[in-house]
Formats: sequence, C-alpha cells, structure tokens
Amino acid sequence: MDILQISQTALTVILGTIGLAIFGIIFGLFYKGVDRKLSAHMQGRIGPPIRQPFRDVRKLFVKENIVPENAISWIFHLAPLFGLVATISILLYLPIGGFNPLVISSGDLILILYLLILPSLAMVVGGFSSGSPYATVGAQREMATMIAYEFPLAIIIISMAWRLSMEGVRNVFALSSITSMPIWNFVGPLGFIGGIILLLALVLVTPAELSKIPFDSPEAETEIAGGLLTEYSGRNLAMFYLTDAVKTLVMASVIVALFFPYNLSPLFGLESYLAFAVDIIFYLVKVLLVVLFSVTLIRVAIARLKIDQIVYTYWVPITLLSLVGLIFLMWDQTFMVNFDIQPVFQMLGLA
Amino acid sequence: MIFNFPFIAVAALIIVGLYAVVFRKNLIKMIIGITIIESGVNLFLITLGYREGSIAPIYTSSPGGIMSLPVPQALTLTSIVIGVAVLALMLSLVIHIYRHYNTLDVRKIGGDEE
Amino acid sequence: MLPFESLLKTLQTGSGFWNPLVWIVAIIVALLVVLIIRGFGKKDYKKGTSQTQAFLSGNPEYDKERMHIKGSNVYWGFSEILNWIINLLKKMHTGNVSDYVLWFVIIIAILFLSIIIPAGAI
Amino acid sequence: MNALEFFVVNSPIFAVAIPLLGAFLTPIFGMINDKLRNVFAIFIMIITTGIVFALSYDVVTNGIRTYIFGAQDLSLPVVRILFEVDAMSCFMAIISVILAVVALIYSWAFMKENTGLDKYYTLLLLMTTGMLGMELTGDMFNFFVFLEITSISSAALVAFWINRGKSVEAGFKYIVISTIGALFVLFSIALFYGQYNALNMAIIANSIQFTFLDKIALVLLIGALAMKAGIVPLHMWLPDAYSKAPSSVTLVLVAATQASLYGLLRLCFTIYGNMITLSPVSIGWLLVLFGIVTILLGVIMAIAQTDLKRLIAFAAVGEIGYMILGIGTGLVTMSPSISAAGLTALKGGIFHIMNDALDIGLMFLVAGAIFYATRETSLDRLGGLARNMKYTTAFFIIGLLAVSGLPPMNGFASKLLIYESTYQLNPILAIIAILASILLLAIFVKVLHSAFLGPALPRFNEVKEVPKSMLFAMAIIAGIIIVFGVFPDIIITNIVEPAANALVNNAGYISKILSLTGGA
Repeated sequence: MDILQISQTALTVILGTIGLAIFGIIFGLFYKGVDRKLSAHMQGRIGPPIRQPFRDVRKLFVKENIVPENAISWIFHLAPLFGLVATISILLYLPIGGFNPLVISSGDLILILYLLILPSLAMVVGGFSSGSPYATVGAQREMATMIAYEFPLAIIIISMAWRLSMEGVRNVFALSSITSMPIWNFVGPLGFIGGIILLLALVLVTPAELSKIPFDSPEAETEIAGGLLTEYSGRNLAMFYLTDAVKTLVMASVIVALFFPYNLSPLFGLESYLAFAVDIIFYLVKVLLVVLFSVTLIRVAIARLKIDQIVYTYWVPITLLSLVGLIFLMWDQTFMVNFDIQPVFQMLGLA
Repeated sequence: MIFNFPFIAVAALIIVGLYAVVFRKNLIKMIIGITIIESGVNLFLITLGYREGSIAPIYTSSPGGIMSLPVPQALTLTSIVIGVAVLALMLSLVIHIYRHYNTLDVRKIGGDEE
Repeated sequence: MLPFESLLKTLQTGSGFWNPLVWIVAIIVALLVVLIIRGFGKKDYKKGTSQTQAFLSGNPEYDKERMHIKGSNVYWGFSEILNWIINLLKKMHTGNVSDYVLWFVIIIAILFLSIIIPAGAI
Repeated sequence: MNALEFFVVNSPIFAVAIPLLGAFLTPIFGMINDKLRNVFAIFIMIITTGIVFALSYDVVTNGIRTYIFGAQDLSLPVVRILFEVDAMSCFMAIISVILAVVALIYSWAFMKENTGLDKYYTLLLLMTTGMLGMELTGDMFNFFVFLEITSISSAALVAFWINRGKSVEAGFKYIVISTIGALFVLFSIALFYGQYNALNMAIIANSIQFTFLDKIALVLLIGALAMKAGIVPLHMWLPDAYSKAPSSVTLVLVAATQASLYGLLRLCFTIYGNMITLSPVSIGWLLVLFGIVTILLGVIMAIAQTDLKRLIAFAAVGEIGYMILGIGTGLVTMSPSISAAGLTALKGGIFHIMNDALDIGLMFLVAGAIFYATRETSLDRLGGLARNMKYTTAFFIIGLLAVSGLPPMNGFASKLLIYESTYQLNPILAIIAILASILLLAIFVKVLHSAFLGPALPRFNEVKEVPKSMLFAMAIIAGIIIVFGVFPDIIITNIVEPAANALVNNAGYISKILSLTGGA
C-alpha cells in the first residue's frame, strides 16, 4: 500500500461520508414525510405535507437549546451528536443505491449490528443524563427494548452468514458477498421458507429498532411525556430527530441489502449513467416499500405494547420464529448435501 | 493386595477429607478436612517413591540395599511446608472470622449479600 | 520497528473484516458535517429560569434523593421476564464455602462420568 | 557479555527472582520511609516489566527459550527444574506485569490511609512472582508451588481489610477453594510422576499414553484449574473475592485468575496435546459448553446485582466465558490440525484474555475510585457523580464501551474474532455470544446511570476527583485499551498470533526440551 493508495482511500472515505451524510439526512427526512403521509391516509386523515419533517427540523433549530439543571451537561450535549454521527457512519458500510458499499472491505455485518446499537445507546445515555424521572424511565425502557430485539436480530444475521458460509463463500459477513449472492438464489424450498421467516422476523425487528409504535414505549408520549426525549429541546432534539430519520433509511437499506439486493439495470441491459439512475431509483423504491411494510403498516395497525410485553414478544415469539428460520436453513443445507436435491430443482427451474 | 493398601488409604483419606469439608459446618473441622486431604496427597507421593525393603535416601555412603526414590520425598517436603503456610493462614483467618461473627458455623457467616 | 503500513492493515477474520481507522476517519468527518448542521441551531437558553427544572407534568420536584432512580429499579420490564431464572441462580449462590466445594465435587464427578466411563465401556 | 545481554540471557529467572527479592526488601525500605517504599515497589515492578518485555521480544524473534536451574548436566532431567518460555507464556506474563504495575501505581493513593502497607506491598509483589512463575515454568511441580504462592498471597490480600467481616470471609473462602484445587493439582502431578517418572511438562507430554490414570489426572486438573479460573459452576468464590478485596488487589487477582486459565490451556494444548482427540468426549466441546454456561450465568447474575463491585465481578465471570468459548472452539477443531476458523477462534480467545484483563481491570479501578471518593459501592446509594468526577466518568465510559465490545475498542476486535469463527461450529454459539455482549452493555449502562448520572445528590456535594496517581493508573489502562482498539491487527499479528501458534505447536514445545536432554 503506497501513499497514493492511502490518500485515495482517505479521500473516498472523506468525500463519501460528506455525501452520504447529506444524502442520508435528506432522504431520511423525506421517507419520514412519506411515512407520515401514508399513515395519515391509512387512518383516513389528510396528514402533513411530505416536506413537514424538514420544517420540523427548521423549527427545532430556532428553539432554545435548554439544558435542565439536573442534567450532566457535557454528556447531555454529546449524546445526540454522537448518535447522529454513528448512524451516518453506518451508511458507509451499506450498499446504497445498488452500488457496492463505499468502503468495500473494512467493515462487515457484525460491525453494522454493533453500530446500530450506538444510536440507541446514545439515546439511552442522553435520556439517563437528563436526570428527569420520565427520561430515566424512558431510557431504561429503550435499553430493555434493545436487549429484546437484539436477540432475534443476531439470529437473523448469523443464520444468513452461516448459510452463505455453507456455500463455500469467503468473507460471508461482508455486505459485498451477501449482495452478490442473494439468499434466494441458492437455497432449496426449505431454505426459501426459512428465508421468508427470517425476512418476516427482520421486518418485525425494524419498528423496535426505530422506536416506532407498537414498540415505542421508551417515548410513550401519553404515558411518560416523551420518555427519554422529555428534557431535550432545540438543536439537541433536532439531532435525535435527524438520527431517527437516517436510521430509518439505514434499517431499510439493511433489509434491502440482505434480502433484495437485485438491480434493474442488468435486466434491461443498461450501462453507464442510465444504469446508475435506474438502480438508484429502483433502490429508493425498494426502501420505500420496506418502510411502508415494516414501519407504516405495523404502526398504523397495532397499539403500543407495555415494556414487559415488548421483551416477551421479542424473546419468545419472535426469537422462536427466527430460530425456526435458522432450523429451516440448516435442514435445507442437510437436504441439499445428503439427498442431492439441487439438480432436481434445476431441472424444474426452481433454483 | 498388601501393596495396594497405601493407595486405598490415600483414596480413603481424600474422601474423608472432602466429606469433612463439604458436610461439616464448623470451620475448624473444615480446615482439619483440608489437612486430611493434604495428608492423603502426601502419602500418595511418598508411596510412589517407596520400594519394598528400601532405605531412606539420605546416605552419602549407602549401607547397602536399595534406596527409595528421593524425588517424591523432596516433593512431599515442599508440599508439607506449603501446607503449613496455608494452614497458618487459614487458622488466622478463622480467628478473625470468629472475632467478627462470634461463630464458627459456616452457614451463619455466609450469605451472598451484605 | 513496525513499518508504517502495518498500522493501516485491516483485521481479517476469514469471515469478515474490521478496519477501525476507516471508521474513525468517517466518524470525524461525519462529526464535522453534523457540527456544521448543528451550528445553524440556536445555542443559548435562559439559565436559572423555571424552564431548566425537570419536567414532571407540572408536579413539584421532590428532593434530589427521590428524583434519582436507583440502580435496582432500572430495567423493570426486562427483569420481570427473567425473574424466575435470576431467583434460581441467586439461590445457587449460597455464599457457603462448603457448597462451593460440593460444586467442585459434582463437576469432578460429571467430568469423571463423561471422560472415563465411556472409554471403559467401549 | 555486557549487562544487557546478561539480562536477556537470564531473563526467565530474573522475571521471577527480582519481584521475589523485591518483595522481601520492601519492608526494609518501609522502615525508612513510606514514599521510598512505594517508589521502590513500583521501581521493582517496572524493572520486571522491562525484563518480561525483553524476554518476549527475544522469544517472538528467536523461538522458545529454556532456562535450566542448577548444574548444566542434563542427564537427569527429572530432578532439574526447567523454565520453558514460549510466546504464550510471554503473552500471559505481559498481562500480569502490566496489571501489577498499574495496581502498584493505583495503590499509592488508594491504600494510603491503611496501616500495614509494608505487608501489602510485599504480598502484592509476591503474588506477581507467583503468577510469573506459573506462566514461565515448564515443570509441573514448580507450577504447583507457584500456584500456592499466588494463592496464599492473594488470599491474604483479599482479606487485607481485616476489620471487615466480609473481607475476611471472602479471603477464607478463597484460600479453601485454592488449597483444595491445588491439592488436586498435586495429586495429578503425582499420577504423572508415578507413570512417567517425570515432572517436566514437555517430557510428560512426549510420553503420555492416555491411560486410565492419565484420564483421572485430566479430570482432576480440569476441575481444579477450572475452579481457579472461575469457570461456572465453580466460579462462586470469584464474586466474593473480587468484590471484597481492595480494588488494586482485585486488578492483580484478575491476572492471577488468568494465570490459572493459562494452566488449563497448557494442560489441554500441550500436555494432552497429542492425546486430546482420544478422549471419548471432546474436551473442546466440553470447554465450549462451559464457555456458554459461563457467559450466560455471569451476565444474568450481573443484571441482578446492586453492589457495584459484585456486579463487575459477575461481568468478569461472563468475560471468562468468552475466552473459554474461543479457546474451546479452537480445541474442537484441533484434530488432526487446527482449522482456519479454529485458529481464528483461538486467537480471539487469547486476545480476549488480555482485553478482559484490561477492561474488567479498568472497571474495578473505577469502582475503587468511586469507593475512594464516596465510601460507597452500592448502586442504590450512588448518583450524580459525573459532576464531581469528570475524569473517572470518562474512564468509565471507555471501559463501558470496551467491556461490551463496542467499536472501536479492543473488546470489539476480540469478540469479532470469536463471533466470526464460532458460528461455523454452531450458529447458536455466536448468537449467544452476541446477545450476552449486549446484555453486558445494558448492565454497565445501568451502572453509568445509577452511579454517575442523575441529579446532584446533596450527600455527594463534597466529593472530589480522586488523586492523580489513581487517575494516572486508570489512564494507562484506558490508553492501552484505545491503542489496542484502534490497531487490532498489529496486536494480533505481533503478540496474539505467536501465542496462538505456540499453543497449537506442542511438538515444537516438546522437542525443544527433548533436544536439551538428549531425548530422555
């Protein structure tokens, strides 16, 4: 590795981060607006205009940035900042717009799993540091929710990687390997069912990851007055607002990358700029669909759960669900090896 | 059979010692149990080095006959010395426990919380 | 000593990789971007007024001791689900040294059964 | 031969002899002046650190080192005591000396108000001697002797605050457990000696047949060393001892526990290295099972704790599980030669030994700092300390990120290695490991909240930041954590990988001694 290469990588990372930060914030807010509009229509309301989230941020920026007297001010200020920064950094490792991840071999799925913890951790620490009982209750609920959904999330990620490793792929945790070999392409029928189950589990994990109804008891406005955000105002609250927006995009991108990494351009035989444009638009549509199904529909359909119900939901039904998915993937692999089913499917044109 | 007797004694000593440590509630008795285990282990070491009809390996000019192996005896000596140190430490700790709790019952000084 | 390049190497696990330096560069750049965005916001607030007091839906604030949620009250929903196993495990930790030695004997017995007996049977 | 070469050539013995001599010289300096004594103890430990580093450099570049005590005639290898130092021994020795130096620096202010400090420093140096001896020796009986030295001195140190009943009780439990463990180790050594007429690890490993008696020895050694290493369900002394000892002692106690873990590794990889696959039940799987149980139990018990030091102690139990998990996975794939994933897991496990020592060590130092400032360790009575103790809070946050394995700290690197290799053995292992690491995060966030955050409690208005020497000690560990976290590949390539290779390559370990003794 010579100096030229190092500086090239550094430049890619720097410019990429700037670009992705702006992209993430703008589109995150856009999807937030879409989500609000759609849910309003589902509930028979007109709803706010799609640009409402941008207005919200602008409004928060002109509000006072109050630090309550019970808060530890330096942690209180740092937590929202850190949450947004960590969320933006995840975008670097995800395939955005049908391209490979920006830094192709410096972080993998486990890293993303851990980086997804950081924004929640920032919210928890921010909530705890505001020193208000409401915020503390909200923060500890957020933490409990996080432990709860991390279990199925870990199962999903490890199962996917494990199944991929059985195909003899190297670097199975790398996003580039996963997107180049979508799970649907090589599994048999059992594995297909397993994949669907895992997808379902991941869709169910998403609303909790984003603290959306029915898993929003950390914020529960009606009950604990906004929970861990109670004491936040002004630009600090805006940071959390933006974190939420970018995180929506991140989670949707993770689902897209894991389960729907297909691009349109090879289908139409497109090349160069046209292909980029088509892929990006297709990617944005995929993200929109994921947001629609995993966020909007669920939050419109179900009421808020109590915190112990949340923990129970994730640790028992959803964990079992994802374990079933894992078992299906394992069986699929055994069947493939032991009974040599693959050729049969190939004959039938199924795989 | 007679040559196996020391080994049976070793096993018996260790089991008796473990029994004392596990089921006796008095701290002093537990310490005695540990000492019994130690004696068992030491006896085992000595037995390993013993040859029938041998003499102690302490002569520079041997009076004749076979000597028992010196190494296990050296090990045993070391082990005994260590045992004495451990015993002293344990007993001194027991004295302090007695000062604090006024009892030697292992159940009464326990409890996992403050 | 160590060549400079080895400082930049990515940790390879055979199944994935992790390069902290790239992440740190990204974090720093993202921090700068975010700080610029944050800079558009209003910085100050009226110190010492009632707006800095903790929000309690209009209720008066208790004394500070009661305002602080203590360690053992945290994670209620979570410990609610796990209580049965925590109580079970707490019972296991008797604090009695005899029991500790008993556990040792039990484990020795289990190991004995699993390592020695099967070989003898074969 | 100049002085430096002399030191390098004789470094294995100096690494043990200097702290041993220093231990007994310390009270003499203590008679003159307290400060002089402290400086002397730190000075001795820094010299030892230098020697260990020089030795490690030598071993990593030139291969295994041996040191023969007494006459150089090796026709009777049985009665010679040999030190055999390979990269794994060095790795453990480095951990021990780093923690010992930090503990001594920390003690300067932390233990200042105590009496009987001459004995304290003597015991602390003696304990380090014992650990280094355990890690450097190549002789089974010698290992037992050093094990006992470590046990006696650490039991005395656990009970150092003798005016508290709980401390004395914890010390008593520790010495009972240690003695029984050590006696069974001695019994197994006798079994080896009776069969192979040898005490040297390499010679035993060379001639071991896996007879019935060997199996008994294996069972007893695994049991005894697992108990000393704090593996569930033999861990119960550990929370007692860790939480009741002074924090500076706990730091070294972590290293002492890991020295026993090192004994377990030597046992599985070197002594039984040729035979481990003959066992009807895979020892590797047994360790993996122990690892998973240890992780889960440690973490779940830690959730329920309200005493800060006890909480950290249970978290330490959980962390021990990670090491066992990684090492066990390596051992499972040992037959006939270790697979790539197994080696990764082994590297992860070994790297985690060091990371655990640093992370848990930092946590205990922070707990000690809180205790020093407030005389309080119960989480239900603490609160709002971040206002008065800014630096301690910052160090705690670093430790929190490291213990729960968040990027970019060192814990992430080692846990990444463990996750991304154990999943090939069985996906469930990696899932549980990830889950437990998030539980650890939750546990320490709870500590962060209940000790440091929240409103300013009037009781703690007068609390001041801890003295500089304690901050400095914490800063050393925090600095190492960050450096290890930012440059994991360098650490793994230069320190961890040689250690893992040394452990796997037991033929090299054996042949080194055999070549010395002419194949005896």
